[in-house]
Amino acid sequence: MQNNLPLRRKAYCGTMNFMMLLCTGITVALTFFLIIYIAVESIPHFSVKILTTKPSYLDDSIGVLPDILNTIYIIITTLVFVLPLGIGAAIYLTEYAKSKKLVGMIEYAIESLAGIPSIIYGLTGMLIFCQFFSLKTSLLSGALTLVIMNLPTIIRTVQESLKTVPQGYREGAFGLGAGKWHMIRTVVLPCCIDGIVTGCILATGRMIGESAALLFTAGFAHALNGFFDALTHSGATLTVALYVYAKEQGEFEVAFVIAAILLVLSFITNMSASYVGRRFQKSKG
Amino acid sequence: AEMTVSTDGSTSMEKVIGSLGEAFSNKYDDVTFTYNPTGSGSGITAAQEGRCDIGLSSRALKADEAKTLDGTTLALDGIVVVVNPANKVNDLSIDQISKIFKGEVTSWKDVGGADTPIVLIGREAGSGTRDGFETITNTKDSCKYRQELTSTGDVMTVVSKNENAIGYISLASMNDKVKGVTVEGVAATEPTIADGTYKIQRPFVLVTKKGAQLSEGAQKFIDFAFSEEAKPILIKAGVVPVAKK
Amino acid sequence: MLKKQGTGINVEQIAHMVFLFLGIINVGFVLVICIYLVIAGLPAIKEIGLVDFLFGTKWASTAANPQFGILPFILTSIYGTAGAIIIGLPLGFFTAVYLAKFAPRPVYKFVSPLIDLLAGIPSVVYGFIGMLVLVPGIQVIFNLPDGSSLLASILVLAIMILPSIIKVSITAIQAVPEEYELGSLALGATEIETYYKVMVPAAKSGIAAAVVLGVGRAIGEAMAVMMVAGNAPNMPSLFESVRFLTTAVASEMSYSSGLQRDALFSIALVLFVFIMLINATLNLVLKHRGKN
Amino acid sequence: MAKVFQVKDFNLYYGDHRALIDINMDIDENAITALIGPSGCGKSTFIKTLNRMNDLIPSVRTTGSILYRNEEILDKNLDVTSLRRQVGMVFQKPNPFPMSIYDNIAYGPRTHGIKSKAKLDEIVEKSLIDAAIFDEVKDRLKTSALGLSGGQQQRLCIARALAVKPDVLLMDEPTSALDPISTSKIEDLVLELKQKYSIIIVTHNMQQAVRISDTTAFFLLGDLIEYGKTDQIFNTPKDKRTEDYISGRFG
Amino acid sequence: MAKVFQVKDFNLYYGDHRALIDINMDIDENAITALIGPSGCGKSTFIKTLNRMNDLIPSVRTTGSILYRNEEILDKNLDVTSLRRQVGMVFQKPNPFPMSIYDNIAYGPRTHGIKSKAKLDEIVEKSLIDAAIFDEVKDRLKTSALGLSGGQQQRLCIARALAVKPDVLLMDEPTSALDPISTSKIEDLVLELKQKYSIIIVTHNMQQAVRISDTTAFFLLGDLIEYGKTDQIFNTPKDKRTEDYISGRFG
Ligand SMILES: Nc1ncnc2c1ncn2[C@@H]1O[C@H](COP(=O)(O)OP(=O)(O)OP(=O)(O)O)[C@@H](O)[C@H]1O
Ligand SMILES: Nc1ncnc2c1ncn2[C@@H]1O[C@H](COP(=O)(O)OP(=O)(O)OP(=O)(O)O)[C@@H](O)[C@H]1O
Ligand SMILES: [Mg+2]
Ligand SMILES: [Mg+2]
Repeated sequence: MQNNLPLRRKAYCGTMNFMMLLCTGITVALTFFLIIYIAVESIPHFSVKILTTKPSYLDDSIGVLPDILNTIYIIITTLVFVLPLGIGAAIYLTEYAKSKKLVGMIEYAIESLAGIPSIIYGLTGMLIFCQFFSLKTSLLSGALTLVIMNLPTIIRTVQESLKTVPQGYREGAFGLGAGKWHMIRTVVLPCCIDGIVTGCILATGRMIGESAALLFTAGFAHALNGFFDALTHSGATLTVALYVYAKEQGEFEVAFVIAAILLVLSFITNMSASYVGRRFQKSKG
Repeated sequence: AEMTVSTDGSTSMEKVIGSLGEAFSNKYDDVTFTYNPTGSGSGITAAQEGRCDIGLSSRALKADEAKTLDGTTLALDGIVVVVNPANKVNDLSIDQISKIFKGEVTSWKDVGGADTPIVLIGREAGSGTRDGFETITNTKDSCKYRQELTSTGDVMTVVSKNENAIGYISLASMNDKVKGVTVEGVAATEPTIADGTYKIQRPFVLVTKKGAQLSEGAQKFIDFAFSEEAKPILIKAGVVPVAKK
Repeated sequence: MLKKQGTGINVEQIAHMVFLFLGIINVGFVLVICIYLVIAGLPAIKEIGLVDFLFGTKWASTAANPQFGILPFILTSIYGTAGAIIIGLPLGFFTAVYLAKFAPRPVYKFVSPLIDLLAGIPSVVYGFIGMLVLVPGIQVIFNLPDGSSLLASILVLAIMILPSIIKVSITAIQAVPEEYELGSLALGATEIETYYKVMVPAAKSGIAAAVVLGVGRAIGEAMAVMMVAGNAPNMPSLFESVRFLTTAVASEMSYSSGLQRDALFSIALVLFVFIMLINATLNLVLKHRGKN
Repeated sequence: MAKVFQVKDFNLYYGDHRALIDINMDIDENAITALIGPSGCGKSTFIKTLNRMNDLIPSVRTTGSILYRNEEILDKNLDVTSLRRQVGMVFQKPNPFPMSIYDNIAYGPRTHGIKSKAKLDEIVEKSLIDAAIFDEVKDRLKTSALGLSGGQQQRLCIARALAVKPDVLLMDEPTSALDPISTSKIEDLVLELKQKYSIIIVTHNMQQAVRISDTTAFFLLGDLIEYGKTDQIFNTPKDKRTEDYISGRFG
Repeated sequence: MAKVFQVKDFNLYYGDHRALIDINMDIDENAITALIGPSGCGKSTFIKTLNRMNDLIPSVRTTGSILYRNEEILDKNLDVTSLRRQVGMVFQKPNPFPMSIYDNIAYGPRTHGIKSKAKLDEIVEKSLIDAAIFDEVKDRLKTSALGLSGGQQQRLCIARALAVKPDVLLMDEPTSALDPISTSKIEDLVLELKQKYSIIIVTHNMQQAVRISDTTAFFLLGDLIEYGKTDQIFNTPKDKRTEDYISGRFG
């Protein structure tokens, strides 16, 4: 019984194999091109000055510190709002909800939220937060817009990790006469905290990458402010700054520097998410 | 308590307002100055809705806007017609410019350049620069743009990268990545704009709400903007200061 | 003695109410967004006329005699998205099958973080690189006066949706019960035959979901496209500068006023309706899958 | 003998599907009652009703009556927490919480408000001793319970159930996931516990039912086919279906 | 009697874990060989070796020799496709492909290059008849196989295996997911198939082994403890462990 596949079968297998290798090759090559191109173009322009100053018109210099800070501020603010909202909703859906109709409605809402493009979030955020709630174009408006935008991600990942908690734990706790909230607090949540953290990290990655929703809600000033001051003022995050520098001002050097920073951030979020995720898997045994 | 001045509007005024604001903040430690470069249209709306202290417009107020708003011209800005530095064309008449942008002249050969197609780069509808340019060159509504870009910097980038391109930008943003052509023999400079010999120009306007009391910080800023001290800053930013009426 | 339930409110009940509220609030958000979009979007449509708005072929929002036809944007969005799928789907699909089923462990471990990285890169970075590499490249290769074009947008979109197509397809393929695989191998089929003739068809609704997801992402992308499309309101053509629904909103928003501004909100409303239709499709696909 | 449970005309529906049909059954105190029957016949459903664990499934509806020590437990206003405290449960798959051994046992008492360290220590020790696992774990009470073997985990779960001082113990196939040695340890333990508790146990292993139970109930497709002394059921079944089942003709 | 398989000093490792230990066993032609033993003893591992389905698990290593009709099947260069064509397999959980009934059966022949519609029709019909399911599905050959009941699905899978004209049929607990009626249909079918095929069947149900098999092999923790005529194994087991197992003392 030596290898003797008919030619037709051999040809089919060969073609499919070739296509797969080709496509994977293209994908990998593309990724490497992006990484190397950005690295080569940005490394010469990195300097302590560009990372630690704000842009000045008077002496014609550029720094990205305000953008870095704005990014951090907006992420912190968003997380502060989105975590309780998202985790709470996820808990409701997986642990409490009984009515199929209500669950269907909420899940439909979440799906809809997830599908809305960011430019529409930008517009409605502008209408609702900047105008209706008169928060002006500010980091706070931007953060609140991001809250709604990222709710679905948070809810879903939390739901996913809640679902990985073995039903046996819940039954065990109920069987001992624990109430539902008590059971969730003492057994379920401690069990899936890593999963929730993974979700947060991934959501953070999305927030860092967001631009269209922030352009009209958080604006693109490069002012250097303290946390609370910054919330009430307009400010560019790194991505928005990249857009502005690259597209509107033709400042490619700084744009490359920001692109490199973003690439590194994306790498870090992915790595830490998969690290925490792996730990999560392990603890599940 | 700390005072704030918020300005919102024209992106063409970015350099001017940015420089003024920076100098202003340096001078008054207790005033926070913010500038939100959103566009003339949003700036005017923002001033109307009270979302900012001062709106910034790179065009004169329209009649219906002037009913509720005050516009004060801060400076004059030349709109420079720019081409790629490699382009041999140095001078164009208003008529030629108009024909080019209307698509009646499509090759650089017809205006003394190489035998290559002309690529028209414009600004998006609503832009103050576009409005000013089209009004003066009499090309309103009839420009055949290949690209409509949302900022001055973008126009410069595209023109600097494409040998066939022609565009228009604010003098304030001019640098040597692109080449400004003379219009009917006159180059856009501070004196030619001030005396009106350079034809394509428009005002930079500070917009405030009619009848409303300006905040103390905003008043300080306006005073500063029209002070002698501000003049060199405006000139350095590439615009021609105008005395307050 | 067994206790009867108390009538007072206890922690458990409060917790229940709080979580219920947090769940319901999501519905509130969707409603608010819909309502705002409709309120902001309808006036202009009413003034312009639905047919003129949707099927008008000329957009000249600030002309002395303004025209607000968004057919060019609608078509551009459709063509652009279709193009991105045509390029991105096969590329992503074959990569996904390879990674899910064939890749040796080390290759998988090496490539899958790359895909994650690709997925995590912000869209403006894609736009930026596209603007610097693709646009001049297209200009030179196709000998065009200018490279900002529908083609450039399609390529950027295809690359952007690639990681999500790959990831969703991988999940779909891996979710196919192993029993199908075993069944086919046990009949003497080779692995490639097994995967393409049994596993992939079994995963087709999942892969369809990947496509719909890609469509949603492509049709909704604004910033990256804005940087490479040229943004002239032309009828779509591969080598012409074009404007998408998303970029139509984004590019004129800042300077807009009056009817022009309202019309931009109407465009957003149209885009929203498109997206909702796509989501509904996605739901159908997923539900269909649930049934199998 | 006193009865812990009196089940009268009890029916249970999952949505439209009637999973238990007109069950009538009195369960003895301080005895071991075995429930047998092929897969899907409703054994788990029935046992879960006895401490209202079925409440977790929204589609469940019941009719009829179940008295636990003369109190109706199907009552909507019943405080299930206190019922479950008295009617403890051990599951098929050992399900210790992902915490230390000590915390596992202390979980129940803590839930019911016991905070004193000394008191808890005492309960933990006593429960572990009663569940015949104390010697094996006494040196590592603070280590994770997930590190124990399957059989140890199951005894830990029994200890955990004992820690809240129940009256009845429900066991749903407690040994089906275990090896022979662990199984026989648990069987011995169950026989031991019978002194103090009433035990209801579901099993697939006919020999197990014979070895440990006093009374056996045979279910088939939701019906209680035969119920009586274990000896009688296995030696002289009255119903043909019982006979077929215990002789391995199906299931 | 002729032997289909001759297993000599066969060992199988999952990484470092030796799951099968020095197995020696000759398997008869046109007979039914039952493999029994408690969970995890290596029955599935063994049966999967016979058509090299274990190749799918990267950590598997083997030593020793297995001859199938005098050809070594552990050979690295063996064409597993043709081995698997001759040594078919039916799994514990019925696993029809998500396609029509017809396409399920035609899948194998098509894969092996048969294209003619008439030929395929004939094979499909014949296989369905041989698997004793033709009458039940003949009117809906074009409908999805997933719409069949569990028992029908399992017979469909048997038909699918028959369609490539195998020589041996491996069955890994083919009835454990089925109801009593389906089970007995499959048992009848297996007895029928014995005329034309050699059958190796894993089962957890001792009565089933007694009812259908000619020879029985008892595995325990990777060891082949006892192998012989079914009658002898169940009536006069030589090994104490076999006796314990068949009398339900564990497992
Ligand atoms: N959550 C549920 N929703 C709907 N039907 C269910 C549910 N749980 C069980 N059933 C059905 O109720 C019947 C009895 O199930 P149950 O789990 O009580 O059987 P069992 O005797 O414990 O079986 P096994 O021996 O396999 O554990 C079955 O037909 C089952 O399909
Ligand atoms: N893929 C695998 N990797 C590592 N070990 C495995 C793998 N599959 C099975 N084993 C181990 O090999 C041993 C034999 O497993 P096998 O599945 O053959 O048992 P079995 O007799 O079929 O049991 P069951 O009756 O439960 O099906 C077990 O100890 C099991 O844990
Ligand atoms: Mg059960
Ligand atoms: Mg097995």
